[in-house]
Amino acid sequence: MFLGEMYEGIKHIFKRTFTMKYPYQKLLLPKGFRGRHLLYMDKCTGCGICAWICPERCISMVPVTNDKEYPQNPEKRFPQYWYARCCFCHFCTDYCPTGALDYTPDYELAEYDRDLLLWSPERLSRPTTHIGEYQSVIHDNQGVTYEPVPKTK
Amino acid sequence: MSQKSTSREETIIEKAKSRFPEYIKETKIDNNRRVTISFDKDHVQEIAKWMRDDIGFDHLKGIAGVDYPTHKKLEVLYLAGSFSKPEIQDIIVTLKAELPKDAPTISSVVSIWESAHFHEREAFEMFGINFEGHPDLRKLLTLDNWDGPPPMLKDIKFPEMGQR
Amino acid sequence: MSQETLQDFIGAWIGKMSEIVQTVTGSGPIKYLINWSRMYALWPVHITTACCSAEFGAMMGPRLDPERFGMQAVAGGLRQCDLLIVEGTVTKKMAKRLKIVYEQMAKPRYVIAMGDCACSGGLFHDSYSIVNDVHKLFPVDVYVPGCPPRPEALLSAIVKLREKIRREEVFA
Amino acid sequence: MTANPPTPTIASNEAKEPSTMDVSVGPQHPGSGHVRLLMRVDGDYIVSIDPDIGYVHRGCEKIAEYRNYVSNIPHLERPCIIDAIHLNWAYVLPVEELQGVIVPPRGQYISTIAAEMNRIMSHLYWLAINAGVFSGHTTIFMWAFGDRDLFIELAEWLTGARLTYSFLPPGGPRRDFPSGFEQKLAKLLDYFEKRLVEYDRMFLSNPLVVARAKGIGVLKKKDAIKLGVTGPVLRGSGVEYDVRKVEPYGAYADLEFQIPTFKEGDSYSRYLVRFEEMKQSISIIRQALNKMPKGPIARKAPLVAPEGEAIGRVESSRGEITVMVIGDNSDKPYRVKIMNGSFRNLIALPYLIRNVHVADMPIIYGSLDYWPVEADR
Repeated sequence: MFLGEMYEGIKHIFKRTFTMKYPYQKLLLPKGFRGRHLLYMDKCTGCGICAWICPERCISMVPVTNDKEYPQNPEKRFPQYWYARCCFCHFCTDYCPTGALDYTPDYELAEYDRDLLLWSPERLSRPTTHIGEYQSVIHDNQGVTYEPVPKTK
Repeated sequence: MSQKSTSREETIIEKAKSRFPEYIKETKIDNNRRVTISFDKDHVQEIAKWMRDDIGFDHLKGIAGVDYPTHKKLEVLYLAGSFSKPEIQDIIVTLKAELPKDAPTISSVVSIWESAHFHEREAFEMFGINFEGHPDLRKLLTLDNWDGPPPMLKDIKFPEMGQR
Repeated sequence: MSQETLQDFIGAWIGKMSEIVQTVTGSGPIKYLINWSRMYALWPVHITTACCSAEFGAMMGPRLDPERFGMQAVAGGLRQCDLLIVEGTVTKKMAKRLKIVYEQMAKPRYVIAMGDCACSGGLFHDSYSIVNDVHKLFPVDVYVPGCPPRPEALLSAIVKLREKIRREEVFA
Repeated sequence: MTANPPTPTIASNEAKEPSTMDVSVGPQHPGSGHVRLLMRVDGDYIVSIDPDIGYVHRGCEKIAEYRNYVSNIPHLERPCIIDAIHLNWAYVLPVEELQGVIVPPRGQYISTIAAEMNRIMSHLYWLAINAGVFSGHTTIFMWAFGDRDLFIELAEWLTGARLTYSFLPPGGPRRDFPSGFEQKLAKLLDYFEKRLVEYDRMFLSNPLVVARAKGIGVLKKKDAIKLGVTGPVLRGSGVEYDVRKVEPYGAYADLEFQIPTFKEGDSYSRYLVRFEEMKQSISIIRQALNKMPKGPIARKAPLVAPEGEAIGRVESSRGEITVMVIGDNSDKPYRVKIMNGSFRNLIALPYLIRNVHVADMPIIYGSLDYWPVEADR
């Protein structure tokens, strides 16, 4: 009675396992993945268009107190993101006139304390720390496996 | 706009005008496949029954309440469509009725369009429109002991919403 | 021996015994053993508060397979669960039921606020029917930003929660 | 078999007979999702059911009046997050009609391909959760979610996000196809077509599933029209109605595809409709990939919408989404009214789940593909 289904199931024993061992294997995310924002402080003019377009008003322009000089941003006002409210739609990156905001594949932003989710401009301008070097490869009869991305690419 | 399609919408409006000369207030054809007929609120059941039987708009897509505090009026819009008649399947008729803002009441169309059951309950809760004759007019979406005013009215402001 | 003195005697006896148990489990290998067993059996409650449940389901799927961390997919009863994942927006109507669910869970219980709406009200922070801060309802252990967070981000939050459980006091 | 059911009798205000008992299939339940179904049960038979919805009512329509047209997109597409692009497209069509913006042909094709990919993902989510977990078929849950992840990876490559794309602001899609996207998509479609045959053998023609779904929750054609249900629920009862054919939007006008409809109107025929729709989506994507025109993908849309009222509609995986936008010459809409598939299918719940076994409730509820977040908005 169930031979068809059982055969279907048994066939899968010989296929490769689909599970990706997460903490040890991480996917290499495409270049445009909308993760944490990256702020180029030398390009930002502090105009505040990102704060205006943000659907949740989670960007606030805050003065930065460090000794560096920014010719294009005299009052030294930079966007500060509250990631507990940001929906990662990246309208700010698209609407930024000077291209001071960029995508990063960072998505592991979990914190124990909610106040740590308030990312200051300096913290935003740190480069990405995400190391993902696996990709999913579809084999027609073997199912799907995860292989490291060839370094040559 | 091909000549054939404008005539379809105009025939509907002519029939409506001829059938209910004194109830129909003003009619409008939007650019494509949309007809708006506003009528006197006391005859909603007759117009709905006629729309369903004679013209063929056999189901209701939704009931939208629109609040105009500046003009002191509350509009209720019935968006009706047709499944059974392929030639008017792409037309949406908006039946518009004006209600006084202080005591918005209108008779229910659940007996005609069965699909209006939950739409009317939502409009009752969101705008405070009282649908007489609705079999089970209860609150639908907000907390059971939400004694607040109908939330969707324009003059109900929420402090954290910022300015309009 | 009258009724009161019997109760006092038993009360005192129980008090002494609990101190002994706490000192024994408070230090050394037994504490590590208990925390290790709690860490490896985090059963999530099956309640979905909003649209983050799509990504919670994707995490329960075959790709990330959280059973490697001891998370059984559908646990059913509330007594067996010890991890409440608040998936998304908590409306006032849901908050009432969520509070009841939290109280029914057996201690030790942990809460992960998944998604912006659970952390701070997110996209709907100015809505009239939302509870903005879930930590007013019950203590939250890990906040996961993202709308919805990636399944891997949620799994990284669970790895973070396990770190917290490993270092935790047994009778906190 | 269900006798000819009269209008839906709602449990709450009925006099309780002594032999009945109220069971609340509440928000905390493996099989109900974010809704509470107050079931009045007489032994093993369900007398009637009263859906108590609103657990995820976040007031999208009220918030939409406080945000401008572009930043309305993320929170207006959250209600049906599994099928986000259709709600986004349904909101953008009337806004573009008000502003008089025409999306260039290449942008229409990109939106159509992304929408059809999203339809396949949404049907796979239904297959995994509503048809799989609700009826206890865990194998199809693992298979469907596994293959859905492959489609999600491609959508992530194209739009940058897994589910919440915010991909269509007024004026057209935000990004063009990255290089190599079409080849990988074509390879995935071939792999998925072979997988559908395996699904058919494992799930559809599985005697257990057939026994549990055939002849259960029958919605006749006349009742389906009377109740105004939409989407696969309507097409499962024999009414051939699909907005992509009735009012073609995007690039559907010059693509050939059929609308799968079945006469029986029971839960099994709704399963079949969704399986056929997945096959149709694969052929639509293939045709659209061949006919991709060159040229710009989007046009600059003004931030302000003039006075007026516009209605746009789109065929999502759960049915027809109709959105009415009233503009008042400012950058914020005056009123946005969303009428989506789940809210219109809600009336089929008390209508169908009556005089049936308690065990049939998850099957009927699952076959309606009711997503409570979309119904509560």
